[in-house]
Amino acid sequence: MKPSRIWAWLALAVGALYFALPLIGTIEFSLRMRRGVYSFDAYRAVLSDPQFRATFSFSVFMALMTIVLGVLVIAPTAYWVRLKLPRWRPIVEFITLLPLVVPPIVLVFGYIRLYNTSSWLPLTGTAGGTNLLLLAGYTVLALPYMYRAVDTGLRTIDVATLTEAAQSLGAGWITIMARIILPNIMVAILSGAFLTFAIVIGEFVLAALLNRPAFGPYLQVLGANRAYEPAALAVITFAITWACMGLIQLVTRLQKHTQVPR
Amino acid sequence: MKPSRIWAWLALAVGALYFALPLIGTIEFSLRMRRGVYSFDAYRAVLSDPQFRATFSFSVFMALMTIVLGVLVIAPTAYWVRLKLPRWRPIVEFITLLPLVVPPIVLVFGYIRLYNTSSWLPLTGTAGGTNLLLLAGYTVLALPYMYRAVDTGLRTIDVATLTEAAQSLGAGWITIMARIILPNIMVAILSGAFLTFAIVIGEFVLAALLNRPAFGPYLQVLGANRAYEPAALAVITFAITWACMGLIQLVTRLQKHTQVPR
Amino acid sequence: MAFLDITRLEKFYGTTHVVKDFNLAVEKGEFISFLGPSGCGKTTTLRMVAGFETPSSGSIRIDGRDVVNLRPNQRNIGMVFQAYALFPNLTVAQNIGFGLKVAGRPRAEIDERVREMLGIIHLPELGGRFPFQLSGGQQQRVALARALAIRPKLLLLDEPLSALDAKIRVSLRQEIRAIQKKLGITTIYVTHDQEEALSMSDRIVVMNAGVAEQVGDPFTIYNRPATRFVAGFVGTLNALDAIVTDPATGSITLDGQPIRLNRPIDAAAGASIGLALRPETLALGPRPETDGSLRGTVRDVQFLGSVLRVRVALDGQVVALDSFNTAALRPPAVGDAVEVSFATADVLVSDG
Amino acid sequence: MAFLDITRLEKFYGTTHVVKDFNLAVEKGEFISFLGPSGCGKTTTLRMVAGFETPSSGSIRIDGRDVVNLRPNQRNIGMVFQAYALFPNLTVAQNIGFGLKVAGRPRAEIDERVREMLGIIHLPELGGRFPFQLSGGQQQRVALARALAIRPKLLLLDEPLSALDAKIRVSLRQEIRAIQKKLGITTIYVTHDQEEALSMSDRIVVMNAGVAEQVGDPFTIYNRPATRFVAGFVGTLNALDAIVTDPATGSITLDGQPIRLNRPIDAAAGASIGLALRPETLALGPRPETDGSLRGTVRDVQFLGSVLRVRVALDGQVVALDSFNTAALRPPAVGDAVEVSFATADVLVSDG
Repeated sequence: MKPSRIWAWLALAVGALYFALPLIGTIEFSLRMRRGVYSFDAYRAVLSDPQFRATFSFSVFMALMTIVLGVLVIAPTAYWVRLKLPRWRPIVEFITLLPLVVPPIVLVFGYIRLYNTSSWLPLTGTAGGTNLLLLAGYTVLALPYMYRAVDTGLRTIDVATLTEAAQSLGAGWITIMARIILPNIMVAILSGAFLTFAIVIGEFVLAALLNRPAFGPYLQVLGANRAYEPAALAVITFAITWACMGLIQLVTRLQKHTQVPR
Repeated sequence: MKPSRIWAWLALAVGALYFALPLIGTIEFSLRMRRGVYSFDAYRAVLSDPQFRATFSFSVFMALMTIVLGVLVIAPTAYWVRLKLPRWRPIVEFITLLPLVVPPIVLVFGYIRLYNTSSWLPLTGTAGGTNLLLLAGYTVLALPYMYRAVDTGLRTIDVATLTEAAQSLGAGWITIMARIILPNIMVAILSGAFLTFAIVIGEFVLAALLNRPAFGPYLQVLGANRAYEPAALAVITFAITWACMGLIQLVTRLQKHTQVPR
Repeated sequence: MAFLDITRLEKFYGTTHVVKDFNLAVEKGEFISFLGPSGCGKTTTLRMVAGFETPSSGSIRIDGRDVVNLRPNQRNIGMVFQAYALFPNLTVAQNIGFGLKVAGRPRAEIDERVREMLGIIHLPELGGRFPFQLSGGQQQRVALARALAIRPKLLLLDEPLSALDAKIRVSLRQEIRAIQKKLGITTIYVTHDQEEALSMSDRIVVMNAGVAEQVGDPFTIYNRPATRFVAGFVGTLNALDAIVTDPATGSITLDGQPIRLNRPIDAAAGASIGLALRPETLALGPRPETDGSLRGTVRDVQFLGSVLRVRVALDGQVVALDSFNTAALRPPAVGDAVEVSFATADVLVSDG
Repeated sequence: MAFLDITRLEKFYGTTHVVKDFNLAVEKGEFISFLGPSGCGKTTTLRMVAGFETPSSGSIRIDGRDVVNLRPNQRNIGMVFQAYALFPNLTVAQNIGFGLKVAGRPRAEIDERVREMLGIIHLPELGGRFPFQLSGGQQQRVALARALAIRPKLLLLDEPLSALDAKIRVSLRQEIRAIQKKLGITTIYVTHDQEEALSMSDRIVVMNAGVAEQVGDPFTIYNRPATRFVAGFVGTLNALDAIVTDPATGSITLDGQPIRLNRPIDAAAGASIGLALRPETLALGPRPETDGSLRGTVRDVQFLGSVLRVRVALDGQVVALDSFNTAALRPPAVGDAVEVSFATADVLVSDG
């Protein structure tokens, strides 16, 4: 074996140590609720908990809303920046990275200050209003991933020339967006949506501070008070993640025009 | 004004609403500690707190260690995958995205299970060992950003041809890595390092569960118990972020061979 | 009034003057090429006609109507791009029918037109394929069909063959020209390849640094270049210095050897003038139909396939001459003393 | 024994046989071109010599030593890539000196060699520049200097001019050849451009589908192609069908018109044979030195600049003929009845 090969395997071994071992440990632990034998008792306990169902479906709903809002805001923006404001790209990219480096807590403080019950727009006064704030916060959190995904998708097609070709054939902006741009970056949008979903499902700080019944706080509370159930929950979350991944693969395969790498 | 322009401005306005307003709100609030007038009292209070200094310098140290470990592990791996295992790239990319979708809590549970005081490698028994675990966890958290940054950097150069050119001139792997690859992706590595720095400084879950005196838990505790100081802290964190950004810009400018876009 | 009328067109990018006082009148059905090096303004001019760039001043009239203030999707202009620009998510048939569908035409009409267009580009069976399943040449033919399907007033082609292989380039340029003639569509073709421009066009606009240096048919452009730039850019050229001995009879000496052009020269005796001779107008050895000759030694011989390029050193200056390669004749050896003959009518004279 | 000796070289990618039984002996100082279409195995063969690919079987000997098991950085081979591959973070001088620095040579020797190399590529004043500050042509010259600075045993060039503009390509190929001759370095040059291969090489290896179809000097390759592929790939060709009337005297009829080749044909009377004629060996009108002729009508005329390509329709088949353009003569009109003359010695005969 060449020394170069050894490096590659070493890197892979390090990767496995980091990821596989903790995961296997967690799975093994989640099966040991019943003393002495492996069982699914912890999973049964988690899945039958009505609070689990309530918080999980709340978070799923919020995640889907975040994805819709994110796509509607980000896809046209990223397209426009690529097409007409290429010199602004570094600035826009920097802005979209801000949520990664500004702690979410700053965001929440700001929101609470701006929209508290005594402000001009008392959103925190009602559950619906607070949900709206939460949605806005989630969209900001998802921004870096969504923007990067969409921008990567746009990079694989020749945005400027396709737009000009469609224009010369008489198409307006809405037609171009709906018939040419969106279909061609659908896979990229899905991968961004998938990341968004995962992030919103696991998010803790925003939901806790705005006091909404989301999955993240439920996970933390469970983690602090129980032994085996959190492990089971972690495994479930992980399984959902993989299911989403598989779904994206499936969609990619079904898209005829991307069957073969171009 | 064309309708297309309006879209662009609308998108920018939405961006400003999301980011600028909460930030301005936070800054304004942080200056209002003294009743009736604006003052820097909150900042003075924060900066003079010995706990702030201790936790902040601990987190800075951990961040720097994470960056060093990350670069040493990720740069050769990404280079090798690009050069010799291009078919593995989607798999490796997927692995590096895992930390985004596996909640950190799973990681910590796994670590604690594997390395507790009764295990074959009782890392959690000593402060140094726990710090090592924390470092490993941070490296995993930083993986997606670091890998993407390095990979983006590698994309801007023709890795395969540059490697072959250096080989034909008699260079071995270490020479190629140190003299050709690393200097050319330095800016990309720095931008990855900057994100890593920001993430480690703000991280809460890992540090709290492993019970290390880091900046993240300090921020949360302060946020729960004080009014004006958290806002000041958030502003300080934000300023540090911008300072890092400026530093990167400076380094980019100073690199002679990238003065003009290629 | 011409079908396409461009008058006093100017374009600035910031302070850079990329198109300068461009005027052109194109008749209906004409095939016009914009020829020039990269950065000469040819693509910018084309994009102003298409509506993707806004002129700084000047007017563009198509069929009598000023289109400067119309948006690209209102101009009814077919456009073919260097990068094909087929929509990757649509089939070939959907690509070709896209413009008609946007215009809201009935389905039957679209299907009929798509079938007709697929016939014209000789790909009748490929309607169901996706662009990535086609070769580059096929993709560009589909792009052409898509541009023509909307029955545009004007067809614009922006270096459509640059991304293709040499052999496909040659066959596709014949096909494009044949389709253009068949449909009688007014066409502007942008290229940096002189052979493309010369072989396809009714007229060529040679551009340099934003200026149209010469407008004329291919034969005129090649044989009677109006400016030094056109002479150098289109074809190969020997540029030689000579000294006038008798302006009235056109007698000159080139590196000491006398030549008589048999036409008056606009320069004083003893003045230095510049001569330009194309390598293919020169021949090795004396020929009955030529009236000029020079003696020299062979500097080097390049075998280019069908053409043999021999460079002959005179007393200081070097002339290159092209001759067709024949299997029977081995090329001359380096160092041979040779005679180079030419028709004095082919000698272009410019001021030194 | 030759300086570079490649014997029975084979390369498989999985089950794809990309190089088949490749044999070549190159003498010291020779300039060899690998010519062929993309995917013919020419680059793979070159990369096996450089060490970037491992042969499935066969041997590569340089100066008597088998290098197959040596890593690329142990082979002492200079390589120039299509994409220049200059190190962006190093100056021109540092790039050229890189190989010597890696070899641990003293600083004074490196500086001296760099200066010498900069002189050879005629860029003595650009040592302090970074690659991005150079034009494509300059970058490629620096890449050449970098490859030569280590005094390699062998210089390999992989389509070095493909990324450059036409005019720079022509001047740079002359420069590369001049430097190669001056240093006397054994060189392998990979290209898909027949004109490059014909004008630069001592010998050409024409490759197709992994097989070396013909090895020979440019003149032989062009005028006496060994296979149908070589004949078609190198240069343009009229492929015509004819019927043998008298094999002994070489009498045939082409679309009803009799031709007498004056040499025996290896076919029975009444059999169909294939003829191949290069367009430049045909001429319009009768000429004293030709002994064959055909009558037909002008189908179309293409003006290619220095060359005028006329396609003449016989009774069903079409022949293309090239002639040099002269300003005095206007091209023939489409539909004119013309006579096409040629030397029967230039007619290549293949079995139908």
